[in-house]
Amino acid sequence: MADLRVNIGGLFMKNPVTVASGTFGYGQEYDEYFDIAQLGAVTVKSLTLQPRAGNRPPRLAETPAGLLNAIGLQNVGIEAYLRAKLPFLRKKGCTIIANIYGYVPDDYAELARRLESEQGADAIEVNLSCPNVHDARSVGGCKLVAQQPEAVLKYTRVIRSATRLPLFIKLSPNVADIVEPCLAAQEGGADGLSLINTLLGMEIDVKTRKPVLSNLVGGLSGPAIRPVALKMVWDAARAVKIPIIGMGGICNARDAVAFLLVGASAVAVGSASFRRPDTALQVIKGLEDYLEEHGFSRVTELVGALKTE
Amino acid sequence: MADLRVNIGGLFMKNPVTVASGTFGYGQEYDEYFDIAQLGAVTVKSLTLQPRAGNRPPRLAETPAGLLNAIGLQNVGIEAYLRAKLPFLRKKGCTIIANIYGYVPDDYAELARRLESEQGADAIEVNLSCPNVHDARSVGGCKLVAQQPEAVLKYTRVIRSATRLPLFIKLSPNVADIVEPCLAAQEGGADGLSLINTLLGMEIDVKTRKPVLSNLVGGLSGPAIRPVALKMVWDAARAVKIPIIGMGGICNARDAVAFLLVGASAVAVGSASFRRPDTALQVIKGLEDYLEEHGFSRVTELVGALKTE
Amino acid sequence: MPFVRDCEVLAHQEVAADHYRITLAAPEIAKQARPGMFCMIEVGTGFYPFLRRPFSVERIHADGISFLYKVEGEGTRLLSRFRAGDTVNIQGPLGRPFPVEAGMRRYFLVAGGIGVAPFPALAEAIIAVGGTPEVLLAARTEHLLIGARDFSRMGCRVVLATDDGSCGMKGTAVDLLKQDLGTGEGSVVYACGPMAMLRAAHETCLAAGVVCWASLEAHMACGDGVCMRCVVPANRETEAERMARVCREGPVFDSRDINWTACP
Amino acid sequence: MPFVRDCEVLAHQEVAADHYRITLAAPEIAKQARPGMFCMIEVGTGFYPFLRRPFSVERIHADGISFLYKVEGEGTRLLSRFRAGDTVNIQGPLGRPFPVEAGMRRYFLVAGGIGVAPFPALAEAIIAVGGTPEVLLAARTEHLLIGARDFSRMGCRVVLATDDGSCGMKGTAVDLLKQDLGTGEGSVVYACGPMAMLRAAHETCLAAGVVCWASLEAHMACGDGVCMRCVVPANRETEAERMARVCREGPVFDSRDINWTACP
Ligand SMILES: Cc1cc2nc3c(=O)[nH]c(=O)nc-3n(C[C@H](O)[C@H](O)[C@H](O)COP(=O)(O)OP(=O)(O)OC[C@H]3O[C@@H](n4cnc5c(N)ncnc54)[C@H](O)[C@@H]3O)c2cc1C
Ligand SMILES: Cc1cc2nc3c(=O)[nH]c(=O)nc-3n(C[C@H](O)[C@H](O)[C@H](O)COP(=O)(O)OP(=O)(O)OC[C@H]3O[C@@H](n4cnc5c(N)ncnc54)[C@H](O)[C@@H]3O)c2cc1C
Ligand SMILES: Cc1cc2nc3c(=O)[nH]c(=O)nc-3n(C[C@H](O)[C@H](O)[C@H](O)COP(=O)(O)O)c2cc1C
Ligand SMILES: Cc1cc2nc3c(=O)[nH]c(=O)nc-3n(C[C@H](O)[C@H](O)[C@H](O)COP(=O)(O)O)c2cc1C
Ligand code: FES
Ligand code: FES
Repeated sequence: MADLRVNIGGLFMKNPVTVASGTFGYGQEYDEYFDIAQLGAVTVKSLTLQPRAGNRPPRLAETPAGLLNAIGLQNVGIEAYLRAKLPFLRKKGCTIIANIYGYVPDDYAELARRLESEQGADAIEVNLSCPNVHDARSVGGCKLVAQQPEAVLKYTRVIRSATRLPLFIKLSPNVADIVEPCLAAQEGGADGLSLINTLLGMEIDVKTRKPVLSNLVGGLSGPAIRPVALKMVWDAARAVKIPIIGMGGICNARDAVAFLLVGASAVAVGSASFRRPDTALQVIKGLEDYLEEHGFSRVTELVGALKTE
Repeated sequence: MADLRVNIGGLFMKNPVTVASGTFGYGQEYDEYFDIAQLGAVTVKSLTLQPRAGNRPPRLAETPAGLLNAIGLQNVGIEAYLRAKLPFLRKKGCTIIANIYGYVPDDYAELARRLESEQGADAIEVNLSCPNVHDARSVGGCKLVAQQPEAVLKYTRVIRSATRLPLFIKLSPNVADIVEPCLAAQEGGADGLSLINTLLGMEIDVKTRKPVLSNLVGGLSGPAIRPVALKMVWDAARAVKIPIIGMGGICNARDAVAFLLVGASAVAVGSASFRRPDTALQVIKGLEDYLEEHGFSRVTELVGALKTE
Repeated sequence: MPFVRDCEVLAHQEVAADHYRITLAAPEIAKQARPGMFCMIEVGTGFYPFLRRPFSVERIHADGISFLYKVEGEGTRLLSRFRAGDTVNIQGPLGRPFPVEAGMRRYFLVAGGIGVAPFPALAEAIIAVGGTPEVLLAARTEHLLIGARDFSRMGCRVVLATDDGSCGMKGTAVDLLKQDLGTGEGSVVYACGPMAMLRAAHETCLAAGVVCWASLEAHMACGDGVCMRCVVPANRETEAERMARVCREGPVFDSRDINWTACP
Repeated sequence: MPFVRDCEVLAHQEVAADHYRITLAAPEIAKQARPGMFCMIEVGTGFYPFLRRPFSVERIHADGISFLYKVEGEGTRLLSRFRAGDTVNIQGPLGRPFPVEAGMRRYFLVAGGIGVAPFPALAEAIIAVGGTPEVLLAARTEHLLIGARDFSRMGCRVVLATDDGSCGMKGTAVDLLKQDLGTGEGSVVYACGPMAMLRAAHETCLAAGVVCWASLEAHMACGDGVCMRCVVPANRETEAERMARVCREGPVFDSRDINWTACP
């Protein structure tokens, strides 16, 4: 059987398949369907210093082949995570990627410190790209950190200095050139990148003539964005030296292979878990089959193996 | 019956529905299905000074709820357009929006001059955002004009000085903030904006481990991108004073109404015509029904009428 | 323990205009299902809708379950296309069931429209503990009073109302409840229907000091408590719990748990 | 003049493993259709596949047409799900037909695999002008030699070949052609099948000085000449015409029009 193990930026994963933050809770619910310790890692919902109740409903709409969400980072907060959620994941023996969100660099630094000191994670994913926590009415004046390479550099440096855990910076596709923030994160000391977060989008109810989401705008995910995500990972992978966790619309092993081929070292299954909770497990199995069928002995052989002539 | 007429930036249209450049040829083919003079305007495939044979096949792939294309601007060139395509459109009595593409500002200026002097169009749409004519391998070093606000300003000024025809600048969604190029186009003297062109994307054939498109990357269109397009039009409409032709995944009157509500003054039907050639006509009919049903007497009442509290 | 299973369609009939009953072979799910729980049904194999749709379990048999549903949009339209012999993928059973305690004096089942869906299974469970369900059934018009005869046949007391007065009292299911509840002593109320109806049922019960178990509706994505789409404002102390997940903490809530003033 | 029409499925059978014939009620389209033309079939109502799929007209009846197709991917898989009585939306007839001239000495119909699809209608047309079609039919293996008996029954001469030698000669349809073409005097060749086969047929005919009408395959989006997806390199002088649209200038080309060296 092919070797699925990967080591990405100091994080060891028994296979290159994790789940996307915010689409898998803290793991417990989906463990009712399959043993989540089989995943390369469990990536948990973005954690903030204080618990958050999130945005008012409606928070999610379906669009063609996609989901538009403005959950607004409803989460239990770092405290309750460490106390009530972490023990389950540790007991299962899961590899844990803790996704964190803050309002200023120090928030992130504090979250990272606590996670490291209380063994709350095996790696940290830094969400610099959540489109759903700002007031959409003033979006022009309110850029995401991930849209400003200098800010990415600054945030990454601060968080880097707070932790020795493997550090992944999660960036936004809402940019002209994904390479710039990627290089900034690398320069700031990131061990890896997570690409991509959701595309900004909007959906309208023409009967009421109102936006469907209470937050007016949201983030687009799902198969609809897969071509965009593949292109961004491809661009990034040719420009940086650090590994990339690729995501955006992955529904099956074929999609996952595509991300590896364009240069991702690992992949995350997101929205697709909502439809089939065990999608990530099926991706792992399908990956094994693909490697076998095509005569590869290591999954790492696929990384960046795209033929462009 | 409700009044569907609009005047956008000096272009009179009997209804606010046109077709997206590159998805309707030069009109003749689809006139076999319905009288294309019923459209608010016919927007023709991008014209270049010289004819172009376009990229090698494969040039188009299907993705979830979308199409990824890298046609590479195959077109007959301005000369053959004026000689062989225009007479048909004029004889039909169509309102014509001629989309133009060039390599340098002077190409555009010359195209605009010829179109004006030979009555080849009632308005000009300037494609500053075609993702499919560059070598994808060097995409980092090769930005689209539409991704650089200063370049948009410069190009618009040059073209503006070459023609008095209503001038629409067609921009790209592959930016962090659509408002910046929009303001640049407005400052450069544009009479209106066309939003959006395709999103950059990529599709992989995992069997051959090659990109599906010969050009490696392409532009994503269709229902998949509608939420992104709506958000961009909404952002732009609140920032500029000039009218917007909204497009991106419009399949029916409901979709068209959504674009009007977020601030488009007219809409263009693109990829959907491939599936149903008369989609644009059905949108016009459905718009009439919507206005009637909701008690509007003019389609202009819908423009920007989104309720956000 | 919920399952994800391909199930054979055993039967599928239109029971009223745009209302269908679908019966599926699903022995494992049937075994775990309790009245008030729901399943997420994969309504199509394509990318739109991308998400499953939630439906309350209507009846639980030894080797199958049925659902009663109304065509609302694209998802339910696709669902209505399945024919006997086809395969449907369902996930469940999910959520918290209606608590059923023996020994109550009166059991009121208050249903508005398609809100009747979970009540056949609930009525059976109440009868099983020796109670007599009193089904207060209301709908827009006569032919949408679905299942009235079945409830009677089971031995329930059935009282009807319609918005247009075409059958039974002219009014709502809560109007029926107000008529019947009296002091409410020894009574328990189960309610399912539109939000406005649930709110009215809650207020009526609160005034009478009666517990009201309300089955709430919300758009869902995962049905499993991970996506945070289906939340409703709840009367909880901490910020983290202020928005309760209908799919996990519900769909059946003690109506006093819901922060009705904060509901839209 | 093409049409877009909802058509009733009159019949739909599996004619070999993964190969189907679908017959639709489409009087207007039937009236305009000629052998070699094709229709764009809407294979699903969802967003994936978003595009229609092209299929050659197999037979043309007074009030309907049939298509013969092979399940290749998602689109043809969806198509195979329609049942008699269902409605399918089709668009056509499109493209240029096979030119049929009376008075030729020999009419060769060279088919590889599912490339046989347009030939029943063509054979009828040749018979109608007094000719005798000679059908050179090849496939991977015996059970994929579709329609051989039908052609015989119509009065065609039928010669068979298979890749595995399970029936007829071991070889390709072009191998059969080479055997039979002789000097080629007074002959016309019609070819349909994979690109490699068409190229070989072209070269054989070119050497013999015989006209070869090749029906080309290409992925299509619009089927109408507007999208520029379906292009093939053609021997044309101007840059603008260097890439010919299979849907509009074809699908049937004089094989000398195609720039075979530039084809992938
Ligand atoms: C626990 C539970 C149990 C249920 N049990 C049953 C049952 O037994 N029988 C039954 O018939 N129904 C039941 N429902 C309701 C059922 O799930 C819905 O009717 C169904 O999901 C509708 O799907 P659809 O695709 O047909 O319609 P949708 O396309 O989802 O649309 C239905 C309506 O909702 C609107 N809508 C869509 N998205 C949003 C949004 N984000 N915000 C606001 N409005 C929106 C649409 O405009 C439309 O009017 C239950 C719901 C829940 C939560
Ligand atoms: C004029 C014409 C007439 C035809 N007539 C017939 C007929 O009578 N009978 C018949 O069976 N078939 C016919 N075909 C072929 C038929 O249209 C295809 O088999 C069908 O479109 C396949 O659709 P699908 O969705 O099932 O497969 P698809 O999903 O489209 O895939 C089929 C195969 O093509 C590959 N593919 C998909 N997209 C691309 C791309 N952009 N570039 C390269 N490869 C790609 C896939 O990987 C897969 O292997 C005809 C084609 C043309 C152009
Ligand atoms: C409902 C929902 C909630 C999400 N919440 C978070 C989050 O809390 N933090 C984060 O970094 N990304 C979040 N995301 C983004 C995903 O992690 C992922 O980047 C994105 O959805 C693309 O992957 P997909 O298309 O496979 O879903 C969320 C996505 C969805 C759909
Ligand atoms: C096949 C194809 C060809 C296109 N060619 C052009 C073009 O020549 N010039 C241009 O400005 N836009 C071109 N576009 C972009 C469309 O005009 C439109 O901006 C985009 O497709 C979004 O609309 P849609 O989602 O409705 O298709 C093309 C799009 C497609 C799908
Ligand atoms: S539906 Fe996902 S949390 Fe309830
Ligand atoms: S399929 Fe569109 S031009 Fe041929």
